Amino acid sequence: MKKIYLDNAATTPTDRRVLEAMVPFFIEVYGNPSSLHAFGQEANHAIEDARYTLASCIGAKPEEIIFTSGGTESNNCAIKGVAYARHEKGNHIITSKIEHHAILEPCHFLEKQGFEVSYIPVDKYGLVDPADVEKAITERTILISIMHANNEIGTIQPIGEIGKIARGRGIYFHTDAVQTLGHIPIDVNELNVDILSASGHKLNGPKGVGILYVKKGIRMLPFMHGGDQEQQRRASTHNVPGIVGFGKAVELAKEEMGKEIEKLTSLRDTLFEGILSTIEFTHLNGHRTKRLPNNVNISIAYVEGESMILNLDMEGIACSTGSACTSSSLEPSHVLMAIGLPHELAHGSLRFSLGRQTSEDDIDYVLTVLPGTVTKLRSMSPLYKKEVK
Amino acid sequence: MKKIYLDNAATTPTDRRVLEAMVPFFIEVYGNPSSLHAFGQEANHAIEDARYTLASCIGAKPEEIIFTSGGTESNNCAIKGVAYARHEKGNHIITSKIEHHAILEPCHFLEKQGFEVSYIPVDKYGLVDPADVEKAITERTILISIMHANNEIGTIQPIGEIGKIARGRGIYFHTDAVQTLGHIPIDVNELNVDILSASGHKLNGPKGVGILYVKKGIRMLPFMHGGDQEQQRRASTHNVPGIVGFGKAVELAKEEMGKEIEKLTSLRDTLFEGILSTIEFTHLNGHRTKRLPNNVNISIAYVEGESMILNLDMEGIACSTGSACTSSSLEPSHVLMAIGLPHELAHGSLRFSLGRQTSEDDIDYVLTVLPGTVTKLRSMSPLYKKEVK
Amino acid sequence: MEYSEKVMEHFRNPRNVGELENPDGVGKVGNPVCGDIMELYIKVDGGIITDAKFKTFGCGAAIATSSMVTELVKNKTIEDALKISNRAVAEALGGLPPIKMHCSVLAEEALKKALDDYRTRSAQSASGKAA
Amino acid sequence: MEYSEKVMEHFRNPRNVGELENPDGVGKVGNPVCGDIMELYIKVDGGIITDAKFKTFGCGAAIATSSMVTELVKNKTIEDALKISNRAVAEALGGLPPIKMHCSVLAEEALKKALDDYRTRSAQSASGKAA
Ligand SMILES: Cc1ncc(COP(=O)(O)O)c(C=O)c1O
Ligand SMILES: Cc1ncc(COP(=O)(O)O)c(C=O)c1O
Repeated sequence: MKKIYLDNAATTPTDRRVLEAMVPFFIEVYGNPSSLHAFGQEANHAIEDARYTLASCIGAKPEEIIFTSGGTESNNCAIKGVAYARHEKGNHIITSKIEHHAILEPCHFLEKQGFEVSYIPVDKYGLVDPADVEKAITERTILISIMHANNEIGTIQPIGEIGKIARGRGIYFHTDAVQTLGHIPIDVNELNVDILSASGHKLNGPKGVGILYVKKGIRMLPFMHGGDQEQQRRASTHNVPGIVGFGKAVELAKEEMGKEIEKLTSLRDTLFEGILSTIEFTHLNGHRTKRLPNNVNISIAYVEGESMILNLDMEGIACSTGSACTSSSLEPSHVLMAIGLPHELAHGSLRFSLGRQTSEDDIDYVLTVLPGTVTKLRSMSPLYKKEVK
Repeated sequence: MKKIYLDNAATTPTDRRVLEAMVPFFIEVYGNPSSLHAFGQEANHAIEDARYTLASCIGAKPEEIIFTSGGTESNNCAIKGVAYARHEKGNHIITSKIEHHAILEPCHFLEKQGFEVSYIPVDKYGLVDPADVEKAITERTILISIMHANNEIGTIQPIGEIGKIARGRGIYFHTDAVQTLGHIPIDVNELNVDILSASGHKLNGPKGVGILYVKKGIRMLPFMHGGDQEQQRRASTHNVPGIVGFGKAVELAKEEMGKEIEKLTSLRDTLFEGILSTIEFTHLNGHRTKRLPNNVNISIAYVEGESMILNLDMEGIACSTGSACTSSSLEPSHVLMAIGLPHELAHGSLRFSLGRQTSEDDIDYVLTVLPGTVTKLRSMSPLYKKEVK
Repeated sequence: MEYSEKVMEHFRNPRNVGELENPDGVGKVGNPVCGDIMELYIKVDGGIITDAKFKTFGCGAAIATSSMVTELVKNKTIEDALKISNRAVAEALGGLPPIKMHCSVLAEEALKKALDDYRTRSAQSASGKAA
Repeated sequence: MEYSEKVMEHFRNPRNVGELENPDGVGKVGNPVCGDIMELYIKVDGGIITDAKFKTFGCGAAIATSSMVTELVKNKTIEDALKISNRAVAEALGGLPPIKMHCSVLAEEALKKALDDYRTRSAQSASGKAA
């Protein structure tokens, strides 16, 4: 059976070139980078090289990059690290209603500890209005965190503008760039961000490694307490192969980004236009152009998402409803609710996220298979019958 | 040049069999285990297999194992997770003076947040007296955390006894087993522990993956907030290759443990007896028998540790002073100070930690090289001259 | 989360999909908020359920439990049908993931409602006859 | 943390290790708590430092800075020797890791002490002669 992976926003295959770069660091250069001996120092060089690659990809200095275990840790570290370091200055945080759970949950945790959080709403395309952020600022605001691009609907936020507002008011500004690093250009200076999170496995790098960019001079407490690694900003033995792999993944992504954006944007548009034109009662979620090149999110009226996914999986097509980590939840996606979808549409949406390996044939195959699946499920649906008859 | 790695307590090479087990999960079975489709479910099976292997190695149930990014995260999660979950019951934590920084630093952080921590002293062998732990218990004690074996001097603590005391008083008991998993037998039931930390890279598994054992019924808050992974106890996309590798490493370690203990104990004794008998003014730190099979920690009077390490490194021998992660610090090891060494001896100690690949030849080589290195450095030492003349 | 083979089999090939022309009882449960809506139709003849059909908007488990409950109920007396619990439905499917047990509850509720509906209708038609 | 080639070279082959038989000045600095102890011996002839030796208990940087400072000081006048700063020692070694800069401070201090000691001694022997 054909197997088509269209869930690259959940995670990507590790590029073979990345894996090849990693292998020696498992079995030859296996030292602890904190050790003084040659085994350690060789490993140390490798992670410093990766740090340099990462930094130069986003316009940062190497010493502004902290390696973490992934996007979730980076986000926890950013939110909690700033909150604890600046709580004498204030206890108010601003974020959006459509952030990833790895931002929302740390915020909920801090709310229980006495912090206050404003969750800025978005418009029907999932866009945050910078003016809303500005209005939410109070005397006690210490941090603004708005994601670069949304993982479910792919909407790209006006980060540069929001960053300008934050900087003007002396408020730290963080962005969750987990979905954008390696996929669209990022320059921390142009975006006016102070802190930025990213994760290796979203750009054909390894799982279990991330970064936090922290602009020089920004005060944060560590999140992971222990040894002196990463200039005492993040403890734990370095995941050397992971860090090396992340470095390689960024190097490749940077090289190939231009072509990739062109290719994926075209495939993306073919896919959603194909769906919208062949299946009635469907619509595209998110913004048509301010959108990740790899993201297609479609609401299909009268059918439920999970049963769509299972049916497509039977045909060899892997995709998702909302984000993978909440796919075991009964609640409809908070992102789809925030853009104003009614419950039944929020329950009936599909995300196809394209990747480096996605071909035109894959898209054609989806466009061939999907209509039949929808018809089958609609024929069972009590909602369809009513509305359409 | 000969290259001899005797720093296995800092980190170990990944076993080739482990790496082989991991490779498919980078490039073939790359799905996100939280995804419903086949790519995800296959990955999910793999991590559940690893969970089963880990659990059965320590006498736990699979659902009692949480995957983390390493020993430091497991320790942070244990200490902070219990503290925040039980702070209404009490604010007092008991630990020892010789814990790893990944325990001590979270404790220091909590002290700033209003918790109280008692640091139990140890005897000259590095042993915690269970009676001291019992005496330190107050009405407000919510957690006791004592490491299974020390990473610097290898002393193995009477965990079972301490656990019994804790259980008798209804206090949660955590042990940092980062240095013991896969090296000496662990049974959470015999040890009476409620929570246990371990890390993959200390037993020829990959870096960047750890576990936290949490006995059923134990209440903790998550440390890493975000998605619903790990029964909502630890967010972030699973590091599938890392988890699979950790499982394989534990499987191998369990198979080979009996032979390994025998071999390493014998090599260990040869090494320290050789040093003590050929170099004057040396002594063994830690307990002679209640000791990790792979740990040799020697104080060499009149010479300083770093210059020893650099000299040995020039001869191809990799070892350490204290723990790797603080080797950039000027403070002498807190562990060596806690066992009562004077400063100059604490500054002049070496740790040789043996591993799966260590041979008799390696030990012979160290015994051949070390005396000359010591003589060279002592000839430069103002301390030696005075004492000896 | 993972479904049993039996769940997947019923999901892939659901039995008794559709509506009955002149049903003797109808049970409608669920709502769009929770993401599951079930409609169950039964035909009763001489105290025996002779046919059952369903329409469902919902996840894999919702479809499979709907399918299973229609199978279980057929050729049962009203009394026996009333005894079909959500556990029985789940067990007949080889179990459900904990997070999906509510689907079996929904299936039980749909069945109970259909049986209630049948009893109300027959009581009405009986009193109608008597009048 | 990593040492420059020059530091490693001086560490591997330290110059001027030892003591001087009848030194004209001795500087002892450091203590076991911080882990570095340095002793610097100088020989002075006609206002010129003609020889220098050291003994050091300490890390790689401590040994390399000791070695370097003895090299720098040789054949210098007392006045020029007083101008040797810790930075000069570190620079001559191609730099030191930030965490090891204190070793160069120690070397400067040892030198200053030895020069002080020389001046005290010569003042004493001068006043001795005068007495
Ligand atoms: C926008 C966003 N933030 C954070 C994360 C969390 O990253 P990770 O799974 O690497 O912890 C993800 C993906 O899971 C994401 O899409
Ligand atoms: C006893 C002990 N605890 C915790 C740790 C931290 O583990 P990791 O480096 O995997 O975070 C280590 C080793 O570094 C250790 O030896």
